[in-house]
Amino acid sequence: MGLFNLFRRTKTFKHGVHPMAHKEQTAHLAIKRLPFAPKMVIPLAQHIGAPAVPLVKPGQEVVRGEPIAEAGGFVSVPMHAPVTGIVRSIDHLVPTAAGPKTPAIIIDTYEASTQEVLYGLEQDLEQLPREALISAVQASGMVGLGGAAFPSHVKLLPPEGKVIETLIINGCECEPYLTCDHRVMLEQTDKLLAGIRTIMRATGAKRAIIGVEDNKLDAVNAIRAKLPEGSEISCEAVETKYPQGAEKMLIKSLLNKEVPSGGLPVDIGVAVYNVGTMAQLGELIPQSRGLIERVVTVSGPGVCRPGNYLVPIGTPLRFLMEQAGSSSDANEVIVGGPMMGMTVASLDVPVTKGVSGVVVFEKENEDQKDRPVYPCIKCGACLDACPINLNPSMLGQLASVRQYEVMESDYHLNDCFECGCCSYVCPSNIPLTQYFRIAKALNRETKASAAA
Amino acid sequence: MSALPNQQETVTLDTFMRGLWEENPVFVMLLGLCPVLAVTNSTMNAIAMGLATLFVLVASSTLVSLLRKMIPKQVRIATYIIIIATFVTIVDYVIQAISLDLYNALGAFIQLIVVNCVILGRAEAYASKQKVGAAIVNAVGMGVGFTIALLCLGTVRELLGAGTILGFQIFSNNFEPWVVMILPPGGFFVLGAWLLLFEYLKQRKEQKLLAAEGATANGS
Amino acid sequence: MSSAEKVQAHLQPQTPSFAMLRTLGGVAMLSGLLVVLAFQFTKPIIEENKRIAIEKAVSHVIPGVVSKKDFLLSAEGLFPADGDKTAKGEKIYAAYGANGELKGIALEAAATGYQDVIRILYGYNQDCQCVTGIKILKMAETPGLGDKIAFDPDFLKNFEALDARLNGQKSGLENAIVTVKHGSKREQWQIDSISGATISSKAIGRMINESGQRMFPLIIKHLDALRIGQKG
Amino acid sequence: MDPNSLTFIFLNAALINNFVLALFLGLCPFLGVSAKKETAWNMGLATMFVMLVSSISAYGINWILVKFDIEFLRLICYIAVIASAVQLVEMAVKKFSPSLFRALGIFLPLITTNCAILGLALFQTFREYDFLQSLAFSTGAGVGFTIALMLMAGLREKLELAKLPSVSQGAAMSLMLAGLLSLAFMGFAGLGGSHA
Amino acid sequence: MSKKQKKVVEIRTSRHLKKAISVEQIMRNVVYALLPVCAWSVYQFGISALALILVTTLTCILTESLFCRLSGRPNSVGDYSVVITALLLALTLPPGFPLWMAVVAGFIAIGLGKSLFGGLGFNVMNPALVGRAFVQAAFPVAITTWTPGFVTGRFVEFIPSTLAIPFMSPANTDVWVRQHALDGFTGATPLALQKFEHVTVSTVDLLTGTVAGSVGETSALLIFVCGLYLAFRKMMDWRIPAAIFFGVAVISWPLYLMNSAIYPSPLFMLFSGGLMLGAMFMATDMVVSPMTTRGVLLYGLVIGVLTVLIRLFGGLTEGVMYAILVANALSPLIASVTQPRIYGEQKQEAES
Ligand SMILES: Cc1cc2nc3c(=O)[nH]c(=O)nc-3n(C[C@H](O)[C@H](O)[C@H](O)COP(=O)(O)O)c2cc1C
Ligand SMILES: Cc1cc2nc3c(=O)[nH]c(=O)nc-3n(C[C@H](O)[C@H](O)[C@H](O)COP(=O)(O)O)c2cc1C
Ligand SMILES: Cc1cc2nc3c(=O)[nH]c(=O)nc-3n(C[C@H](O)[C@H](O)[C@H](O)COP(=O)(O)O)c2cc1C
Ligand SMILES: Cc1cc2nc3c(=O)[nH]c(=O)nc-3n(C[C@H](O)[C@H](O)[C@H](O)CO)c2cc1C
Ligand code: SF4
Ligand code: SF4
Ligand code: SF4
Ligand code: SF4
Ligand code: FES
Repeated sequence: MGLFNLFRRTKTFKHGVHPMAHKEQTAHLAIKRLPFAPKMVIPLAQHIGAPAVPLVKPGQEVVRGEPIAEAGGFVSVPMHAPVTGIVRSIDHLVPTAAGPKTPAIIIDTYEASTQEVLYGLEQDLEQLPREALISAVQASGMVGLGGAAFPSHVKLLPPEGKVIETLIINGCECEPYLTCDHRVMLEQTDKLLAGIRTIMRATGAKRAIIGVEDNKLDAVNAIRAKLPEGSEISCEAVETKYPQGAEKMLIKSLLNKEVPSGGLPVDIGVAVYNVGTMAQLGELIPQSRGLIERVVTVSGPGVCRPGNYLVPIGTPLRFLMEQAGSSSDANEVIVGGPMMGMTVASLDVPVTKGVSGVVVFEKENEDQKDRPVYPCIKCGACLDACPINLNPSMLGQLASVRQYEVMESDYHLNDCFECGCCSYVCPSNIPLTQYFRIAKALNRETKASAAA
Repeated sequence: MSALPNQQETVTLDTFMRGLWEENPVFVMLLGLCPVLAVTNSTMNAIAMGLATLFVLVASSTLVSLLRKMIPKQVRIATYIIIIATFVTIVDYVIQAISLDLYNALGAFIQLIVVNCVILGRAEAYASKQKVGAAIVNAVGMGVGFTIALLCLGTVRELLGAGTILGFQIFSNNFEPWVVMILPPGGFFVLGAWLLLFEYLKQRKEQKLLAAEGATANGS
Repeated sequence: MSSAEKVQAHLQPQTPSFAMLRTLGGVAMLSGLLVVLAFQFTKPIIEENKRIAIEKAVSHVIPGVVSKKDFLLSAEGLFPADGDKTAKGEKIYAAYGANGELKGIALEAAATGYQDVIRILYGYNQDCQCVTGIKILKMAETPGLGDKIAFDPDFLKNFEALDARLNGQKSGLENAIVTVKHGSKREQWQIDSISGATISSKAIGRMINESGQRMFPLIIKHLDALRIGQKG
Repeated sequence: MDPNSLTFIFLNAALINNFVLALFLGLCPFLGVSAKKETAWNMGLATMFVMLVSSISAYGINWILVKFDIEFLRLICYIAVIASAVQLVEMAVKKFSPSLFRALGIFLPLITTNCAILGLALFQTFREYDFLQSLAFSTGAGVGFTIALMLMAGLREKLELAKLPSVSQGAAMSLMLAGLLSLAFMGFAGLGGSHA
Repeated sequence: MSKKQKKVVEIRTSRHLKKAISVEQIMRNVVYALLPVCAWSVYQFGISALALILVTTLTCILTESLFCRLSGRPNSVGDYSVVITALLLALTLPPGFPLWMAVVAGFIAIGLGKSLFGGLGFNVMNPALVGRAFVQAAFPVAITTWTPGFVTGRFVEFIPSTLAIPFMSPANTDVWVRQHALDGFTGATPLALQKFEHVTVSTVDLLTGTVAGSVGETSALLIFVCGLYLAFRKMMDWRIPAAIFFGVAVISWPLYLMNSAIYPSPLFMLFSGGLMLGAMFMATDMVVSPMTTRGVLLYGLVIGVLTVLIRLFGGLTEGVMYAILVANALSPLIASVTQPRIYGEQKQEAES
């Protein structure tokens, strides 16, 4: 129903939704360091791929920045100690935000330990060959900070016969409430550009485009100010719309190209990185350090002191919440943004590499109220919202009669990337995205058991 | 369809009654719907059509049953159709002789009895395997069942649609007829409504049965 | 024969085609016989029924008719219906009184009404040059609305003496026959429609006008032949 | 429009007096084969095809019957000749276009002895259509049948996903749907007649 | 798990935000949008119209409750959709329609049009129009009996046919019309006048609604404005009426140019009869319309074109209702040929 979209000018993609941004709570707050929590929990599987393999034993002393686990394969990254302290145990059942309990290294922080990182070597990037750069990225333990936590070095190595021509740097931050990327772009512009240059060299990409939603024009201006005339790096404003930050959408907006169904950006010569990832790389690689902290937005109506905090990886949420303070009505804590993130079942889960924000809601939040679920009234709102152009209404109806295979074979279930736009707009309040997750999982199970 | 496909059936009351309810060609087997819907806009048409079908059904079943040993398998359908067509032609002329008005009201549907699935179905599934006696009784049962179904529709549609039955005024003079009932949609709706009613009754009976079973199970 | 049968049986042991032919042929003979018997038996009755039906219809549209004779009429001429098979034309029924005098002509006409084609028989009187009555032969108009054209007395009154005078050249009607809105009939050549069934009423007007424009001049042309029709 | 014009005959057979929805002809295949759009479409094609074949054969037979004055054998001849004509054409199709045969094949025997087909032949005889009119009539009837079948199939597929009350599943529902379609088709009444 | 947490932490899956608009809200707003139309109709036709609206509302609500109980579903009257059905049904009936027939229409609308298929969201055709089409076929005389508006005493006296005894024929209104109507007013609708007499009512009258017709169809302007309210609140798909108007114009314009003595102007077509009400409120019933942009446009076009064809070349003077019903039946087919190309789907795949 884009009656008004006829007049839009900024680059964008079709469909999507416009949730209230709620970014004013934290957008103006500079990144602040958080003190160390007394106990740190570093899960070994914080990323997509094989878990890391511990290098330390209980009782061993570790120094902030020291590797404590090594990569468990190519699609895996090492872990580094976020604090100076002593390894208390390697627990096997630590809850994580994602749900399943995983093994983790538990470190007791030494009181009064310094925030300074004492570990690492200066290295001259200009001298390093491509392969060395890639292994340097892996050694830094870097994974995508945009949320998916995919090991960054893997994306640097395109498969046989494919080349990366364009690098897209994702500064959209389309989720409501979150402002960490915004602050990174404003405060760490130099590191960001350094990171981009490194990665361009590692991939051989000829140009890089930083895509930023047009509600963060100050960030665009800050970046453009640092870019020399005729630079191969450019910065573009794109329409503020969810899920502008999803890589397929951003590619469409910036390059007007589509990633083939079932394919990857590299199939059309593109690699996408989050701005936070780039800024961290820009800081870590020259000193061959590891990723031990990240910027996390703590926001939402249930938080007393919202802000953008530099949080050591492994800090338990409980500690974070104590530092930021929560209101008495707070009843729901979401890790990630409110559109794609997950409610945590326990405040004992740690902040991991993929956590970009913690949003706390209160009971009886206006757009939160429990509503009855009606049957699908075929209003088509979900079709107009789905950025992939799927038919969520049909998928939902099929799911409710359990025709999961038909969903996949006839209605492109597997192209759904669970952005939640459809459930967001559905006036019948049907948990569509949830249905699709379940359907995908069941289909995978069916296939696995068929193969077995 | 038939409970006893190949063995010879002894003629019982059930041979006859089956067609009325359990295997009612219209309500249960949904066969021959076209004439059922097309000619039931009045009771008179329904009766005439029912009787005509009954006649063809009985006559062709009889003949098929008589000839059943002589008809080779390959040409059986062709033979049945010729037999049925013969009787239909006869009925057609007889009705023309009886009343042209009736003939005009029923239109092509008398001749279309030829393709009525009930008749061919009976010939194929029953008469070709049974002795003449059984075949006749069964055919009469089916024919009567068919006629009853026609009447079920015909009376409702004529009563609501014109306020009459067999042309006699039933309601007061001022009754406003529901014209839709004698129009095509009315035919679909009335048959649909009958089926809904039967289904509802059936489900209620099943529920009661289940409840009763549950009670006895609990009791013991 | 029997050897042929054996060969056949040998080739196709399960299906002797002779048996097939025998059965089919036998059944066909039997059915042919039955049908012919039925046909022979009912034919006179049916023809009688049909004759009565037509006569009833003709006498309905032409008062006082005693006998009738069928003709085919077209621009090429007037032919007796049961004569020359090659003659082409529209069937008309010339109606005669007790003394053999021509009482009027009955014609058929058709046009699309509200639902389907309406077919009527109507009477034409050559002396007053007017329509003297209509009878609906076939229609599918809505019961209670369009089907009033068959029996609504006010509507049928229109056709008791509907003006259908020919023009000076005798090539068509002086005044086209038209159906007008209910309650606005002013002239003798107008048909007052049934309120709420304008479409069906208009169809009647249209078909009479169309048929009349074509046929009435021809009838007048062949009037003499028609007058002697019964005697000759 | 002239009631004998080809266009009117076509429109009349396809929409106004739709074989299924207004004349109640061919209900068995209509109810039996309208569960899926794809089968409905193939069935529609097959029916159009058989209608054309039988219309032509009926026209031919009737000519012969009238010539020899043996109209009382009409019914028997129609049914026999239509069935064999379809059989022959079916064999030809099988030979010359196996893919078409695969699409239509299974439906052809079902349709041959069905009242829509015989009804078509009888109506065209009663109405004394000439050859071209018969063709217009049979294509109209076939198109109308296909339209009705496709609409029904679309609705039934849609209802597959609905939470129907337990009593209204099955045949009753199909009949009610047909009734609704028939109600909607009443809007076409008189289409093409001149009402000015 | 540690139970030290003081607060209950709720676990939900993502999309923790919700657009603040629900089915119940949409339906309620449609009812609001219909209220001015109802008010105008009561002003124009008096207590007969009011009684009609109340009777259909009551009937529909009772029928819905009855069928919910019979089929063991929770009572769904609270979602207001049944009220929309009832109001729209009343608005499409002639002002003097006998109340007992309105009860029949309401019962059929909900029973046959909606509950039989499982209630809200599952029906295949517009329930209000199913109800109306049924009574149109059942009582063709009553539903084509029009009475004029603005008669004196309309607020104290019923139109005589309104109060017919159940199952009995309504009184003839001819005499009543002659006594009450302004000079020369027969109660013929603009469409009937146009079709049979080639008298074209002025567009201003059509816009303001000072003409005969169904209870709620007379004022095209008011209906349009009320519809716009819904469109702007995004509770109604503006593309459907737009496509309908386009379809109507595209067919009637050339005809008008060819012979303006017989064929009315596109403006007349747009503003007369039930087109505005149908396009704004009935064709837009989302349950029975397609969902994709192309689908919706095609659907609207079909309605527009069919409406004009039925009006000009069919037996009826009015075609909107049947056009919408036929388009409802077509909409699954339209939907299946207008599935959008999904993001990243390969071209050749789309073609094959
Ligand atoms: C619905 C959706 C929204 C997303 N929004 C963003 C976003 O706003 N910013 C972002 O950097 N990544 C976003 N992502 C993740 C990107 O698709 C992509 O994985 C990421 O930009 C890759 O960079 P990284 O590997 O450095 O994290 C989103 C993903 C999805 C599925
Ligand atoms: C279901 C239905 C059936 C109708 N049947 C007929 C009919 O058979 N004949 C007819 O002339 N008008 C019929 N009409 C009415 C016409 O559409 C039209 O309204 C009427 O002919 C106009 O006449 P009037 O101007 O005298 O009111 C029917 C209307 C409806 C709704
Ligand atoms: C003329 C005709 C008669 C049919 N008769 C029957 C029948 O007696 N029994 C039946 O199950 N299906 C009958 N069908 C339906 C088709 O065979 C149908 O494709 C099949 O039953 C579908 O089976 P499915 O639901 O398992 O796919 C008939 C179809 C036609 C066209
Ligand atoms: C914009 C809009 C238009 C509607 N139009 C109708 C209508 O014409 N008829 C009707 O019965 N219900 C209508 N409804 C209500 C609702 O969709 C309808 O009762 C469902 O069809 C019942 O399943 C409408 C609802 C909306 C939001
Ligand atoms: S969490 Fe993902 S969707 Fe949200 S702002 Fe960050 S990148 Fe965008
Ligand atoms: S969750 Fe899937 S179906 Fe829903 S809008 Fe997102 S991509 Fe489309
Ligand atoms: S938004 Fe919800 S109600 Fe609307 S079509 Fe999609 S699933 Fe159905
Ligand atoms: S469906 Fe896929 S993306 Fe969703 S939770 Fe399961 S594994 Fe993760
Ligand atoms: S009775 Fe008409 S198709 Fe079977």
